[in-house]
Amino acid sequence: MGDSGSIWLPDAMSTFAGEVDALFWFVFWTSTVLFVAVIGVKIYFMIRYRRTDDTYVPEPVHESKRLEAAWIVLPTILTLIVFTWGFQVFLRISSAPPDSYDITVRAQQWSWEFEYAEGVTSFSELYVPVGRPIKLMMSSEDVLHSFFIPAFRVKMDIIPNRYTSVWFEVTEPGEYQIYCTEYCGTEHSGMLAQVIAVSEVDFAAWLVSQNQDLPPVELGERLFEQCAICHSTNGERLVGPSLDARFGTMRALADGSTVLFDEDYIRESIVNPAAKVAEGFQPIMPAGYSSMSAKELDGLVAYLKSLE
Amino acid sequence: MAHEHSNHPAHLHHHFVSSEQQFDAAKMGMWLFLVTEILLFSGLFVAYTVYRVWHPEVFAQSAELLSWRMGGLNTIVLLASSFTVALGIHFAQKDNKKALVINLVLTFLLALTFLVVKYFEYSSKFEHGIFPGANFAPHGISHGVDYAAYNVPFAAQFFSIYFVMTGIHGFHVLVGMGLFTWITIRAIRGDFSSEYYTPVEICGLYWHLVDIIWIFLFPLLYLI
Amino acid sequence: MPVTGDNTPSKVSHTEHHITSIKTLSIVFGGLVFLTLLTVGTSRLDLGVMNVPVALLIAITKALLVVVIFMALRWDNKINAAIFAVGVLFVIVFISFILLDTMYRGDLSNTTKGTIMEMEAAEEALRAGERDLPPTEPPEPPGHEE
Amino acid sequence: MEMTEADTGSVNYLNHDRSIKSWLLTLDHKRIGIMYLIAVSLAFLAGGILAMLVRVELMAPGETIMSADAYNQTFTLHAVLMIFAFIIPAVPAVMGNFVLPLQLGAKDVAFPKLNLASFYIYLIGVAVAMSALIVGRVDGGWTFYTPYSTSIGNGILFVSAGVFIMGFSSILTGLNFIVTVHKMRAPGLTWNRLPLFVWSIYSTAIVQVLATPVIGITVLLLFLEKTLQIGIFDPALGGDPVLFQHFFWFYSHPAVYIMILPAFGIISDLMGTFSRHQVSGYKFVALSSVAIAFLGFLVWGHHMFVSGQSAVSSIVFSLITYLIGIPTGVKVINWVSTMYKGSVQFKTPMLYAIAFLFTFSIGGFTGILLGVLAIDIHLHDTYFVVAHFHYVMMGGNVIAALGGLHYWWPKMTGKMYNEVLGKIAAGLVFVGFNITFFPQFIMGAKGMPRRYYDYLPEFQGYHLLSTYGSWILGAGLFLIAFYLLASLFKGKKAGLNPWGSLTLEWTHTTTPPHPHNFIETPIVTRGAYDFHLAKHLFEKEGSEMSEVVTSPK
Ligand code: HEA
Ligand code: HEA
Ligand code: HEC
Ligand code: CUA
Ligand SMILES: [Cu+2]
Repeated sequence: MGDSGSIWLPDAMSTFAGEVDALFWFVFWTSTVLFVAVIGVKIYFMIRYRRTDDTYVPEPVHESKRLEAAWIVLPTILTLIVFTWGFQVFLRISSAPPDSYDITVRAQQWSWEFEYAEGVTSFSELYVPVGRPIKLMMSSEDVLHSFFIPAFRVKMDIIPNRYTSVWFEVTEPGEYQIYCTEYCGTEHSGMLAQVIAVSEVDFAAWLVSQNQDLPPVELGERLFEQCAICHSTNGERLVGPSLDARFGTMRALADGSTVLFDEDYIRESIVNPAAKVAEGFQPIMPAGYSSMSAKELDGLVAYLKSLE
Repeated sequence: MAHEHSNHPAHLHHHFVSSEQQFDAAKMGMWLFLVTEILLFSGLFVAYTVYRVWHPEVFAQSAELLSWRMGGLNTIVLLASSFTVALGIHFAQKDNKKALVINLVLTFLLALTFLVVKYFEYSSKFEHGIFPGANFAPHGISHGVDYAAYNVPFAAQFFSIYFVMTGIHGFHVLVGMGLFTWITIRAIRGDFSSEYYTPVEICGLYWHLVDIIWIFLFPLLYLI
Repeated sequence: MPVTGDNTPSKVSHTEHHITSIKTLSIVFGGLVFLTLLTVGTSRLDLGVMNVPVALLIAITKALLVVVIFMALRWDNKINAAIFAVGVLFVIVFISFILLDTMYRGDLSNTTKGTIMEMEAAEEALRAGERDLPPTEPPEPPGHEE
Repeated sequence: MEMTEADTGSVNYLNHDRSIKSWLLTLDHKRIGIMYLIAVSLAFLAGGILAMLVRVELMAPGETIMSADAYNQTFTLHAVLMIFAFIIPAVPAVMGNFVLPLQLGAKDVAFPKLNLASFYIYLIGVAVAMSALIVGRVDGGWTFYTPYSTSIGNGILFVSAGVFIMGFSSILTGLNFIVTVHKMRAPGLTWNRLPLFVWSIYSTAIVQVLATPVIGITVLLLFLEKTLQIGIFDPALGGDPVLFQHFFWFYSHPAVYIMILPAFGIISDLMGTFSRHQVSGYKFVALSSVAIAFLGFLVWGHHMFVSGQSAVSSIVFSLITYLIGIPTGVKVINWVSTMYKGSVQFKTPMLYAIAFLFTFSIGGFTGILLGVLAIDIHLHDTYFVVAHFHYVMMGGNVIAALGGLHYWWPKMTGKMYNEVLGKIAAGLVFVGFNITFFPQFIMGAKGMPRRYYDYLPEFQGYHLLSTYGSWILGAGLFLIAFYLLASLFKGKKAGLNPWGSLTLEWTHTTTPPHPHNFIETPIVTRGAYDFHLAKHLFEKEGSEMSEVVTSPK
């Protein structure tokens, strides 16, 4: 992303990111001042009262109750300020405005699927219009995930069997990184995606372009983005087997038998991946793709077939 | 046991100054242990409370499948065993060895009764496919109750909690029976007197706690 | 000589242990049995919202009887009573702080109150037009007591 | 008391019986402490080596030395070892065991057999947890969030059983110490005269007793969830995964105070001794430990701000989280002001105490930052959190424990280590530690998520720096291990009281201590840090200061 930002925080690209940052800097600087004061005094005492005479036994100092009380009262006041401020910003970040544009997010090991109100879906790239509140309704097919966009200062866990959501309003067009921040298995660190923030006009145009009936191969190529985390198309071995130049060959299975890599086998592999497990691989391909439509399956088959 | 002082009684460990100190220490240790037991069970009570608050009807309905007669009987049995333990300590303090032994044996038998009743309860549940967790599949009809009708969402949670709670409680009863066997043997051997009966008191405390846990399990699982 | 530790030699003298009389024990046992019958009895009646509180109240009374008399906490060292109280206190903390979450889950729009399972079941029920399905009740409104 | 050969001063707990059996079956709290020391050091070594592997893997994006699966298991095992096998038992079981009865003027802990039992239970627990390595993969971090943790192989069963067993050991240790502090104090040792180390171990023990049973039931339910699918936590069965997090953190947040409170105690003792001055605000420092122990139970939800828990509970947890900063701050400030008008000596243990003030404060302040709701949303599960907890655990607990180890080493072994090497190593540890973990704050704030095998190239600079730092840190730690072991063979004989301390383990017994601790039960007449009442001690030659003649009169 190569963002500049400050030394500490990435550029603030959502409407409320600035508020979070202001709070961050307030706590950061108050802490720094307190810390420097404590350590400064410590170093001063270390030098001033270092031992010079080994037999010297200092007398106790009279302890001031008032000082002791000050150390209790002052931090209490400070922390109460921070608390009030912190939870107000928190409430603002956590409640989406009513007029937001809703996008459905489906997370599964280890890919993201974004579904837009217009029936369009995209994988690994979340298109959003700038200047409009976006609300993501998120759910998980398998284990916990977490949706994190540092530039927007948003994060929310995604829980199976429950919807959670985040909202944000992007301030400038650009590409922003999405991470999964809840551990979810082998490729947790590969569960990445991009926000592509574009103007309202471009967004509308993009939606229209997506809605057209794509030829099967292109549809398949688009759908395959979600498979690419585990399957390469250049022979490289990832979590799953590479899928290029496979069509029509015989495949060895884990149980010792072989099977012809044809349309049926591809379909079966997607819809019921555990049925025939390729040799040398773990049966960890998610079962969640079984809900694909016939059209989508055709697309994928056509695409894989095209990879001669 | 090595004795450095001839005036030390036999039961006194060398690092204690007096019997009194040793007794107090043991008792305090036991109370602390009881607190850990309470917190252990608290996790299950939390799970129970949470799911009950979420699904009160399911819980109330599922409780109907548990036999309050058996649960009630077991409550009385455990209360009686608490009573006999308390009597046992009373007699130990009075140097009445025979009565002590009788009460300890009674306690043991009552604990056994409890487990036998529990066994019948469990098997009548298993018979109808009421298992903890994924195997939960109620079926069959008995006493005019159609078990299948109780197969509703979250009923499995109720029975999981029921089995885990009563299972862990039952395990404690089993441990208690072991303890009482040991204590009874020592009592017969004549180890205890009004001067020294710490183990009886300690096991008694444990047993009362097992009773208290049941005092809560009974209404929560069987009645409401 | 300053003498303050709990095991100071001056304390070696044997202090008498309290002996609970058989009569007291019997009365308490009788009371416990009575309360058991009472709780069974009240649970047979329909007290509505009072069902749970009554049952709990009786259980607490019974537990207290056991703790105070059978376990002789009444005559015991105060520190043991304190230990027990702290244990109970933290159970209450555990339960109440968790309820603070589970009872109010979904109080902001960033989490749904109910699970997807429940929502789908409710939807289906609505579609089927059935009223008396087994209780797949919609999520609790906040503040709903047991 | 009858005088035997054991009272001649040359006989001590190490040499009065040298047979292996006399060690393995010992009921002596000192020997049990030493056995714990060996065990937890090995756990630390193993965990540390795994950490080094983690750091090497992260030197560059993509695969460096291991696969993603191997990495995920490595950091999980690193954390499990460090938390359950090392840091939880470390200070209480090692120094608490060795020092506590001595500081109380007691002959032993209240329940010596239980003490030995808890050592073996600990070993069994570690063995069971580690056997997961053979059985199957365990990944996902030390938090074992469901449903991921129940979706992996059966290794998790062993880890949860192991944690359950280790928990038992921790409970028994805590229980033992509470009773010991209440019942075994020497005459004259009032609560106000207790060394602050005792206060802190006492508070720790309260947390151990109250919190540990809950991790027990949590891992038990996890176990049943995996074996019987009881559906309490598993969403696929209608369970609630967030509930698991509540259960886990109800223990694991208080557990962080099991880790840090004993460290506080060590620092108090070191500050007092090496400033030769009353620890300022004694009562505040003592009672704040208890306050922290109790408040620590009310904040666990700050680990769950983005978990989907209700906003009401987030707000309550956040508020109480800050409150913990206050008693902690009271301590920090009192430690600093202990030096005021004192006579400060910079021996190796004191260097650790001073380093501690620096690193722990950074860890603490960043904890406060994480407690701020709106900020935690951004920082949660990033390297900022990783840096925070290493600053408090490694920079707090471990650095304090190293200080304590150096401080009590002469007492434990009767030998002095090499002071020059000691100072060099302390410097290496301090510098290496900061280089390792400070960059992690920055990359975390910039968005680098934790538990990431692979990362975007923009973070490589920070990761590199961190890895280099870890080498310096590792070098320092190995140097310590080297010269401490060397001192056993070549070290100068330690005097009775080389630091000029006033607590009973230094003033009233031999070095190393007598098998029964004290020849005569000490009678305490002043507080643990009333140096001005003990001026006469400091007129004598430094290392022979002791109030009781320890050889037969
Ligand atoms: C006590 C706790 C503790 C300690 C001390 C450490 C110590 C270290 N940790 Fe660890 N760490 C954790 C607890 C700890 N860690 C936890 C809980 C996690 C979270 C895991 C999760 O996500 O679930 C974690 C995660 C974690 C990560 C993040 C992994 C990720 O998210 O992907 C990293 C990365 O840099 C790391 C590095 C280190 C390093 C370099 C050290 C170094 O400080 C280690 C230095 C030690 C040595 C080199 C050993 C030398 C020892 C000897 C020679 C023995 C001598 C004996 C004596 C002196 C007595 N740790
Ligand atoms: C020894 C262990 C230890 C200790 C002592 C602490 C201490 C604190 N911790 Fe930390 N923490 C961990 C170990 C520890 N923590 C671990 C292991 C994790 C991560 C677990 C995981 O996810 O794997 C974690 C995570 C963690 C989080 C969750 C982050 C996240 O996942 O999003 C939070 C949030 O509130 C937090 C807060 C705090 C606070 C407020 C303190 C306070 O106690 C600190 C108090 C100290 C000070 C504040 C400094 C001194 C004070 C002064 C000089 C006075 C002036 C101060 C003020 C006015 C504020 N910690
Ligand atoms: C989580 C990783 C993962 C994802 C995501 C994934 N797969 Fe797989 N896939 C695997 C693994 C591992 C195997 C080998 C084991 C097996 O056969 O089940 C596999 C096997 C296959 C096979 C059989 C290959 C052979 O050589 O026998 C096909 C075809 C396939 N996947 C297609 C897909 C498609 C299409 C998608 C996306 C819609 C997809 N996969 C997504 C992991 C994944
Ligand atoms: Cu999905 Cu991590
Ligand atoms: Cu915490």
